[in-house]
Amino acid sequence: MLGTYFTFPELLIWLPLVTGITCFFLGKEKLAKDVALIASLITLGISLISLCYTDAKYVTYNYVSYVWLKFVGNTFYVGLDSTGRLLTLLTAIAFPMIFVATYKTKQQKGASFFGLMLLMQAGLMGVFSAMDALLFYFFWELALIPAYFLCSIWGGEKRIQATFKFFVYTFAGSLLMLVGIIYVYLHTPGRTFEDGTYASHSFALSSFYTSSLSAPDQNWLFWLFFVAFAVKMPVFPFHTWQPDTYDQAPTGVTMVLSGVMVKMGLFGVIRWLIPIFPLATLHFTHTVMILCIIGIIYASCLAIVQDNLKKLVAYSSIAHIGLMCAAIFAMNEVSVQGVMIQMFNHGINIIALWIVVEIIERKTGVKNISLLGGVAQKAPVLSIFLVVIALANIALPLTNAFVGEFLMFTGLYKYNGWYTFAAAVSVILSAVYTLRMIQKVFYGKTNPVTETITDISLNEKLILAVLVVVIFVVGVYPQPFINLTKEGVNSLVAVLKS
Amino acid sequence: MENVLQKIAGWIPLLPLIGFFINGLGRNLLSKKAAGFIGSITVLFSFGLSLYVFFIVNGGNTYLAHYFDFINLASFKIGFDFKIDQLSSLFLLIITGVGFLIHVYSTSYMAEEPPKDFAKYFSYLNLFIFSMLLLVLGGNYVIMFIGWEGVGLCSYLLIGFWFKDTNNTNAANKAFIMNRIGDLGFLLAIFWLLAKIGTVSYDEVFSAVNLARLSVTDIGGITLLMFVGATGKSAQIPLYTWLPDAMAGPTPVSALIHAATMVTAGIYMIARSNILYTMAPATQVVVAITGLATAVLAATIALKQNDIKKVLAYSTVSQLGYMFLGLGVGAYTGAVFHVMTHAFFKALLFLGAGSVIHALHGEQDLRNMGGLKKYMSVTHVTFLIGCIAISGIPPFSGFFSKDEILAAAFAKNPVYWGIGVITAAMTAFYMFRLYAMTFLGKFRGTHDQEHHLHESPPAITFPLIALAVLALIGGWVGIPEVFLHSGHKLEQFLSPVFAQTNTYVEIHHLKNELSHNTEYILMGTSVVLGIIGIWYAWTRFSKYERTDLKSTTGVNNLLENKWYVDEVYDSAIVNPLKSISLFFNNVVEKKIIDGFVNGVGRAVNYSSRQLRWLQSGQVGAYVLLMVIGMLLLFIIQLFL
Amino acid sequence: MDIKAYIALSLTLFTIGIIGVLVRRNAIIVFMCVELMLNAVNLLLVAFSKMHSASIAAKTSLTFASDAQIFVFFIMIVAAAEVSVGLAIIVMMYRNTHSIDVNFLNRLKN
Amino acid sequence: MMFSGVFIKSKAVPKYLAITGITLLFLTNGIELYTGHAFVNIDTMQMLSITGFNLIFLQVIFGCTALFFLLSGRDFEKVGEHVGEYFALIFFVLCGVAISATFNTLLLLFIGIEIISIPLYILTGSDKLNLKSNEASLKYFLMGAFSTGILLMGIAFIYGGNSNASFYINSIQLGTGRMPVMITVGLVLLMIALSFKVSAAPFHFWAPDVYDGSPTVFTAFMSTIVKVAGFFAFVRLFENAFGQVQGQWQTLIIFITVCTLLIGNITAVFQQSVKRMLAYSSIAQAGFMMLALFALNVRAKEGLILYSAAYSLATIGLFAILIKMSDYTIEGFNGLGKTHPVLGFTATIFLLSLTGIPLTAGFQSKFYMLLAAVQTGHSFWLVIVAVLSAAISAYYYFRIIQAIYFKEPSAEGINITGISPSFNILLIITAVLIIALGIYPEFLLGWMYHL
Amino acid sequence: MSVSTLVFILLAVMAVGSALMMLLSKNPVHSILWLIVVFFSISGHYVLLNAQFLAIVNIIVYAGAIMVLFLFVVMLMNLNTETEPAKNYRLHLIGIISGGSLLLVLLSALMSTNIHQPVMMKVGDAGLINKLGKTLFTNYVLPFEISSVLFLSAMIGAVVIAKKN
Repeated sequence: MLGTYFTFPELLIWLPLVTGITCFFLGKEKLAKDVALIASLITLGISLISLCYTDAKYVTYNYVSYVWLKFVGNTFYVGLDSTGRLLTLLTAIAFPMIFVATYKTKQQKGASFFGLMLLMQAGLMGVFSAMDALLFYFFWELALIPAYFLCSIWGGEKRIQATFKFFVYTFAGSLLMLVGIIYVYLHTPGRTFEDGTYASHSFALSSFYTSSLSAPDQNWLFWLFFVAFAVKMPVFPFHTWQPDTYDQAPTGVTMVLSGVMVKMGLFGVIRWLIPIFPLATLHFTHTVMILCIIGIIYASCLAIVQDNLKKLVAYSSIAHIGLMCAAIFAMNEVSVQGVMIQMFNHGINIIALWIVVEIIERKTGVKNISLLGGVAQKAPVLSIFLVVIALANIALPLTNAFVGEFLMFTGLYKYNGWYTFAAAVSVILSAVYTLRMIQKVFYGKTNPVTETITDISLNEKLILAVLVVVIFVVGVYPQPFINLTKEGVNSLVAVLKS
Repeated sequence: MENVLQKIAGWIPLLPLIGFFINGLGRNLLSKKAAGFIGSITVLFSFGLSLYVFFIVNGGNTYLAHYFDFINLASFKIGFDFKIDQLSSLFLLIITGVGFLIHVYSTSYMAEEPPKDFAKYFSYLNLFIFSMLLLVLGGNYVIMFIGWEGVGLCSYLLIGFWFKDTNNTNAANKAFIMNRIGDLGFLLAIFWLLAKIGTVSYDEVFSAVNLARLSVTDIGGITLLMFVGATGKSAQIPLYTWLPDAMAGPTPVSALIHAATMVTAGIYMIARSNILYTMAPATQVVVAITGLATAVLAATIALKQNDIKKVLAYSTVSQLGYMFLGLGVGAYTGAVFHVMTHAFFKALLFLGAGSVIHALHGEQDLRNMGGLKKYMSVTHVTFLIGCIAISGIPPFSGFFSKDEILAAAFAKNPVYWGIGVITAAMTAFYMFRLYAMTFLGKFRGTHDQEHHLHESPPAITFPLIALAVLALIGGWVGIPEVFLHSGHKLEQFLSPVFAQTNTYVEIHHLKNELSHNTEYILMGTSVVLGIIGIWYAWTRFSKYERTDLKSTTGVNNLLENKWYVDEVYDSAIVNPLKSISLFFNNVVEKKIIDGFVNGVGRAVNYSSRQLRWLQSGQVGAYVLLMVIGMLLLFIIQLFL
Repeated sequence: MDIKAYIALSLTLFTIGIIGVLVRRNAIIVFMCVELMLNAVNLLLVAFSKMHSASIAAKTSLTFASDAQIFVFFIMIVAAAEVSVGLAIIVMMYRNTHSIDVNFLNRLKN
Repeated sequence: MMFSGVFIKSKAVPKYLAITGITLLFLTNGIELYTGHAFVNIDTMQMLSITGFNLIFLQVIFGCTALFFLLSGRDFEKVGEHVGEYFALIFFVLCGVAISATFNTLLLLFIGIEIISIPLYILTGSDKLNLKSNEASLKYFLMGAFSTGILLMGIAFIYGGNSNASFYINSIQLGTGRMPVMITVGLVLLMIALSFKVSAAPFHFWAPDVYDGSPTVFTAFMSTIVKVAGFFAFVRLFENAFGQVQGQWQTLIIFITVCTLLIGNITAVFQQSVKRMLAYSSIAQAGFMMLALFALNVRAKEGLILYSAAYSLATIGLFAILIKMSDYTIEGFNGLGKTHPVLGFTATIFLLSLTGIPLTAGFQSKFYMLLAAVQTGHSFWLVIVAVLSAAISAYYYFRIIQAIYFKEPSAEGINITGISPSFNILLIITAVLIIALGIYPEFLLGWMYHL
Repeated sequence: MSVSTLVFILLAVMAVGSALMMLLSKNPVHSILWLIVVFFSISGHYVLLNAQFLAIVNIIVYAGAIMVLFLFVVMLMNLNTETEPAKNYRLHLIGIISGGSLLLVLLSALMSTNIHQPVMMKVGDAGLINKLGKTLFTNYVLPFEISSVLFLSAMIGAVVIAKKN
């Protein structure tokens, strides 16, 4: 049945999509909440099962393609390669976590909230499994639109402007990418569909890889794509939407945005940018890297002086993403491997971090570091979790992030020592701002704001415990994850070798 | 034998980890007694195992235990390995041994804490032991680095143990960040190694093949970066300022982490990679000079401190400087030797100080002490032993190790020796100043303090005695040739570790032997100077009276304010960083980048508002515009 | 007689019409100017038809030539229709505003 | 086929008859499209060309009109009591559309356009007591007549330059190399006149005022169906008559396109009245349709069909909602999502489609246009301008969405009258159509190649 | 310099002149009258081109019907006196300049080329009524029919607009 009627990617996409749409029609919030939770758990189950079928002989389980738009040679072609598998897994993990963590928080029109969330999940799943450029673009936008609505309806007081900026920013970026896609498409070889019809060009990933693009073409197309991805990640000059959005969006959404959505950009670079424009990539590596490194240091510095807890996390996330982007462009086995594993780890860590931040904000009603203090006395468990997560965030050994950053730095060093020196300054800066946060929020004496705060509830404990376990498991024994992504890494590196 | 060793080596760090988990998770359930017991017993067990390992190793067989692949890529492979050899086994003994004593000591010292925090404290302590063991056992630089950062974390947690007080947390942050700076150096060294030879495991790195593949600059760079790491961990210039502040933590912690074990990690690392350093003479010079400078600087500062723990802290820094001097001049054995002895007497001193503080209910200012001799005899005696040991008076342990280093320094460069000896004299002086102000004279504290003065309970005195014994006899494992032929057991024991270096030295004739006479003379001078220092301090401070008139000569201020180093750092690094970050935040981010982004929007709005005026609403105008448009089109088409 | 003369003439008339539309504000006059433009076109068309009939008289029947004149005829039809509607509109406007100044009504702008 | 149109229009009867008429028209046209031969075979002397392309277009037009009648037929009463006449006039327009969609000679082009315009002058001014309406119709009329003059001048020159003296658009002798000056002049004049009809800058000035001034019902009609009809005529003329010398006049098209895109989008940003904003947005969309003219390849033609369908559906739907509302400012939409979920939702779909969000028809049409434009392989920057202006368009479309969902309804609520369940259902149907086209456009385009 | 040329020039001057007068005269009535003169001269041209039918139709339809209609409306609104408010001369200047330059551009483009086709005058039966009639009802029957739609719409429109309510 599996493989003949259904494939993993289809399940991963359709399940959230369908349940998401149904959620809109379930009037009651409670019901929708449970449905969404169950659906996301099933999705998680599926993606976990899919881990067992990575082998080549299960190709029918993992890849499927239907003819869709014949005229333009587009197919509904989805599949799970190693990279996609890892990220779909991340997506699948993220959503149930978020649903459970925000289980207590009530919002009006909850039904549509969960509906949109699931739609977003479907979009993300699609992005990570699309093997067809047009399809990729569809899902790319499908992930964006629900995010826009979620942020603007359930966000903070300045939500509309912030989210709108975010939307227009990303929309413009993706439109440019669309033009780029079209241009590449017109340079692809023709293809005959399963049903015999012939299309003079094709959107399939494979034919994109084999597209005949001259070096000058690649050089400007590169930027059309890169801007779209850079906005999503975000890389240094394109990042200004992020702190405001993270600050204003409802935390559940922020978790998705920072935990999963930013990976869209990195993923895009890995699957769509570098293999399609290898020449341009080599040509612009230094430019991109310098941008990334500026971003790393710049964002870290900003994080040091932030008073708003959420913005602090946002900036730290920018710094981390910058490092990943730089590592991708270092483009040797080690660095890319590091990025793969780090994409997953960063997702886990930042989601955990947001959960803690959300708890703090919910319990105290403030998100300004300067107003908090002494929480550790009132909520020791919470503070322990925060300390662990924060330390994972600054890549302390035996936490997951260490493995990723270690590999990325090593690879980066292979590429260029000086860049590594510059980027590695962030190791110090990250310690500075993280410790500052811990100190200001948890240590010191309690004040009226934090007097009344209570320790966390069971479900929160549960979630955080799970996440912390993941953090340590990956940190102590990362090899399985490395094996999971090895193949993808090798293929990518192979592309650049040739 | 092998797999037994593998199992045992695995259990050594595992036991404290288990202790950590039990104490950490069950801290709400466990009674103080239970927590303390678990904490201590686990360490005791691993001490037993370490002894076992030590004897096996002493039997001459070393072993590399591979547990699992930590990271395994096509281009390189990092195993989770433990290296069991002379060096690591020696450190194992020091760590677990001293560690155990300090655990025992803590059970009584921390007794006032509520059970929750008590258990927390012990869990931290166990975690520290675990990481430290990881550090020394690690079979490659990455595992070492894991332990390396682990101990940093633990010291952070323990310094900030009483986190209600912001000063403590500040000190903790400072410690962690300064360590982090050092760690960065270490990390970069690792990257360098991986990039060049694609391996970090000791055996492979030190194999002749790989050493051949490293150019001079490579080795120089790598060793320097590692040394940066060492300066962070082992509190050398320029990264030493965190250690004195670290005294904010509980005293046993200071004894264990900031005197006996963690701060010697740097020495361990360099001793571990001795061959690299031997092959990088430039770095060696840097190391030696840094060490020496640190020794002098810290000693001078220690002269004027009035906080009992601060004095000890600075003396630690200065002793560490000695060790680095030893490393710098190639006396690796001497350095390790000094690590050992120093672990004994410095731990002793700290614990003694702790006992005093405990007796005085947290009083740390020397000026409010004095005359404790008659109240707490055990502490007094042990403390005295410690002081003599550190001042390098034979036959106490300090003498042998220090002397070995000094001799090697002389062999390398007499100037090193000269400064070293003067420092030694200073050490003797301030240690006995400390001793005198504490135990001699008459009590200067408040009356109810005097009322409660008492000898500490056995849980505290027992470790004191044990350590005192060690401080007394600990040096006898390294009796120099001149006294007793092949009396230097330690050297023989460690020789396999430094074999490569020695052969290298042989080949390149770097070693110039000292004649026995010179050695005698050197020893003599250092001892004499030491005694002079002691005598001067005794005469000056044994009758110390509280005087409120402060001597305000420039030198005095300079020393009392620790050469204003902290202030310099603040104004040179911390504040600039803050201000530039603020600049980024307020100007670059808000004005320039975001300003540009919003500027685009505003531009569209503006042009929209302007374009509207074209729509004047008058037919005539519309037609006119149309005609002009026609005109344009025609011109484009017909004439362009 | 050269075709250029006719082109010049009708273009002149046409432009006069355009200028009239530009400068006059009386709706009726403006409308008349449009009519003038149409007539210029008619004249040109007739001239062209004769031109073609001159050029291809030899080859084929002259029905070609009459195309243009038919066209002119249709133009007149349309013009008539337009006039009826246009005047109706102008009258309506005059009813409401008692003015036929094209710029008098100026509510719709920007 | 045409005559059925003529036939029905002749009796002016109220809504239902009109609807039956339009459905009849729709069906006949559909059947003809399906079977491929007309009911009444009349010799048109090749003055009309009936191809799959034209027929599918007409099918779209009639379909949209039917939907338009169904959605806002009721609102004709609001304008005045001559409901019958209004319908009749709209049928005249449809007749004109049919002609200008199938014309084969310049004469019929001219007549067709006139038949479209003259009733529109009337409809514009049909709200007689409203000065805005008067003004609009006067402006429209004067400028329309003016453009007619230009059109005729163009035709005259084409005729003059055409060495085998005829008005058949496929018989125009363009010569080899550079085309004769008279043809050039004529071509430019034609281009100007048609750009005026489709409200492309810099000949768009009438559009905002007229759309704004005329009764909203008719604005909906002429800003969609009439406009796309104009485009269709435009494309057919320039493809069939001047296709092979495209290179010589592409510069002008690029110029016009860029002006239209920029002016339309940028000016729309600041508008406060939704109605006027939509007027400008229609100009902006025209700019996108101009891309078809720029490319003139298969994709462009498919795109044009798709675009006319997508754009008309969305705009008609939006106007249908707008008509029901009491105040046309954006604030008027505040909280619509809360008070009238169906309206809010469908309006959002329409707006998303206009913005060109994937899985709506709007995206597919824009996508085809871009595809066609890129396929030409030159002046790529034009495409960049297009997408950037599309990004700008998101700016003003989403302002309405924001109003609908993220703003609280004003205290007294939104007074919307005459929302019947059937109306809601129709709106939903429209939205579904849009989504369907967005997911599988080839369902529509397939018909092009049916004949 | 044949006589026809002479006539042509005469008529041309007359047409242009009266057109200008139409444009310049303040009083609407006068300009209407001037326009009629223009039409007459154009009809003269038609005659010269041997298109008698059009000449006649021109007189009848334009000068006869349409202009009278205009005149009637003007009278009805009794605008015969000066009603136009003070004009904006700058706008006029711009208008005239742009219009003139348009003319110049076109002329320069057209005259520069070497189209020297003669226009057949006073001969050819294309313009004769019987020819036209035939063509109209054979080839052009369809447009003819359609034009009826046009008229119908115009009629209905006029009614809709003009009807009082």
